[in-house]
Amino acid sequence: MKVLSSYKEGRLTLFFQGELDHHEAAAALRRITRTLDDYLPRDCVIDMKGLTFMDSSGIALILKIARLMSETGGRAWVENASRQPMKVIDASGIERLVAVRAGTAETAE
Amino acid sequence: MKVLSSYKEGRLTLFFQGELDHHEAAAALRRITRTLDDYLPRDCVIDMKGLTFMDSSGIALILKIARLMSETGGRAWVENASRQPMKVIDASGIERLVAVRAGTAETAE
Amino acid sequence: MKQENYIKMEFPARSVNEGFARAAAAAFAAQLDPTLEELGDIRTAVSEAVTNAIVHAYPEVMGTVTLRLRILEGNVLEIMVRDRGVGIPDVEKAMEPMYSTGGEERSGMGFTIMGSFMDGLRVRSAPGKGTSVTMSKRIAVKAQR
Amino acid sequence: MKQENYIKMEFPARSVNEGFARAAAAAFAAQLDPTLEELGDIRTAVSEAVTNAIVHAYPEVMGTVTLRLRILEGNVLEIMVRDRGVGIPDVEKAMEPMYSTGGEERSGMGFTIMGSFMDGLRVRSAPGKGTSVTMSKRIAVKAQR
Ligand SMILES: Nc1ncnc2c1ncn2[C@@H]1O[C@H](COP(=O)(O)OP(=O)(O)O)[C@@H](O)[C@H]1O
Ligand SMILES: Nc1ncnc2c1ncn2[C@@H]1O[C@H](COP(=O)(O)OP(=O)(O)O)[C@@H](O)[C@H]1O
Repeated sequence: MKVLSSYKEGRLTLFFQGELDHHEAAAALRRITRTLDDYLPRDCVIDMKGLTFMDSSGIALILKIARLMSETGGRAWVENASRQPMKVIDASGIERLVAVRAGTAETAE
Repeated sequence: MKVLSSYKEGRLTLFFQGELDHHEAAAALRRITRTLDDYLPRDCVIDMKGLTFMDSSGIALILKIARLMSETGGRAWVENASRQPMKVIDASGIERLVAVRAGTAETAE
Repeated sequence: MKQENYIKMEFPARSVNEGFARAAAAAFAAQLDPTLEELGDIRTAVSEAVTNAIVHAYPEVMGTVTLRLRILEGNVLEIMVRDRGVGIPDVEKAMEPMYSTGGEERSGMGFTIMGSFMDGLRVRSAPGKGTSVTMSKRIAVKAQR
Repeated sequence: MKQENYIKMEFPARSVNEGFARAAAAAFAAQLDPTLEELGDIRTAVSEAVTNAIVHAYPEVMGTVTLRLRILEGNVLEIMVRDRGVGIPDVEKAMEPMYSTGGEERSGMGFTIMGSFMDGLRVRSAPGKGTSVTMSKRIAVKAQR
């Protein structure tokens, strides 16, 4: 799994690429925490366009990012999840805790 | 594995697609034999552009096609093998028995 | 002479094998001609069950995980993940959504996802002896595509 | 605490499992970060050895094939394919290029290809007891790509 990021006017976008499982999640969280500390963004967009697989370890990661953002008064949300990650998000019911904006990106799967 | 074919002016081209192993070879040979019987071509081109994998079962299949062709006075050769199939062809030394024309197709792998 | 097919795998409970396990499961399931969505469901359920064995079963030692896939009559894929680890004291409670002993890096949604992505889910566990998770999914037979 | 990793698989000697075996081997080998060419070599060698067990080892009964992959020190992948089948009376002869007892659908090039695609190849066989083929390949360590 790779996490690329771009920052513009208070908004940090994290581009998740590849497969997000338990093996990948811990290292990803370390990198993301560092990036959040660097930018202290107001919004954090988790862009899942390039994510080809995610299991419940990804759910834990999303919740953690949302928590880190709310600690500094910011918000996080998910965008562009393709089918398989979206199904995991749906099944886990985290949409009550983190906004999930439907994207049109169905290409990644 | 899929075998598509096209015929034009005495030349039959067989397009190999997918993975060619022992499991696939027997069914492929049946279909190819039928096609050769239908057209009785003068030349038979085995186009490997779409072949993503081949093992020595493919070598046996190529030799068999060459033999069927020579029985009716025709010729067979291989074209457009991408890297992995080409390496198997090289290692098996069948180039003494069947012509192998290097193609530029490196995309299939 | 149609014969049932299966594959049985054994590997150490190391997280690097999570990706291997779901790729191998997908490769085996391919013979049932699943849709991309069905394949995604299978990969997800295998990932959850194998990750649980890796994360929870062996807190002290490096144990092994067994993954068995079988094709049963009626185009049904059965997946069994077994460990010889610490076991689960209260299976019913463990299967509740959001319940986790794994801290912040776990969501407690593993069993919930297995249950919702597969048709059948059965968990058997004995403390000190280990856990086995057996899941099944019927793969729709496609018209000639 | 770097530990050796392995995976051991068992499946029936059915040709439908040839594709599964090489896909699973490739998925396991992925952790060594092989090039596409190295991955192709591994898939090819596994396909040859597994196909041999499926085609030659069990002329009468439906037996099982064991495939074990291990990562050894020095970024070496070891592949072992074992059957409990009829065995090979004369291993040296069997390993000669073009030698085959398999008729027209076999080329007799299986062992030759295994030998040329892998760094090491060892065949042990006892008639009536079975055959094991052990291959190894060092995967080049890449500079950060
Ligand atoms: N193989 C196992 N061995 C021991 N305990 C397990 C195992 N699988 C699950 N558990 C227990 O069940 C709980 C719930 O599992 P699950 O729903 O998958 O959520 P999570 O893995 O995110 O904690 C785990 O936190 C753990 O306490
Ligand atoms: N697992 C095996 N069990 C029994 N015989 C085998 C086995 N593997 C190879 N052989 C014998 O060795 C011969 C040569 O094998 P190989 O070089 O792979 O060529 P091929 O499989 O095309 O015949 C086979 O034809 C067969 O007689």
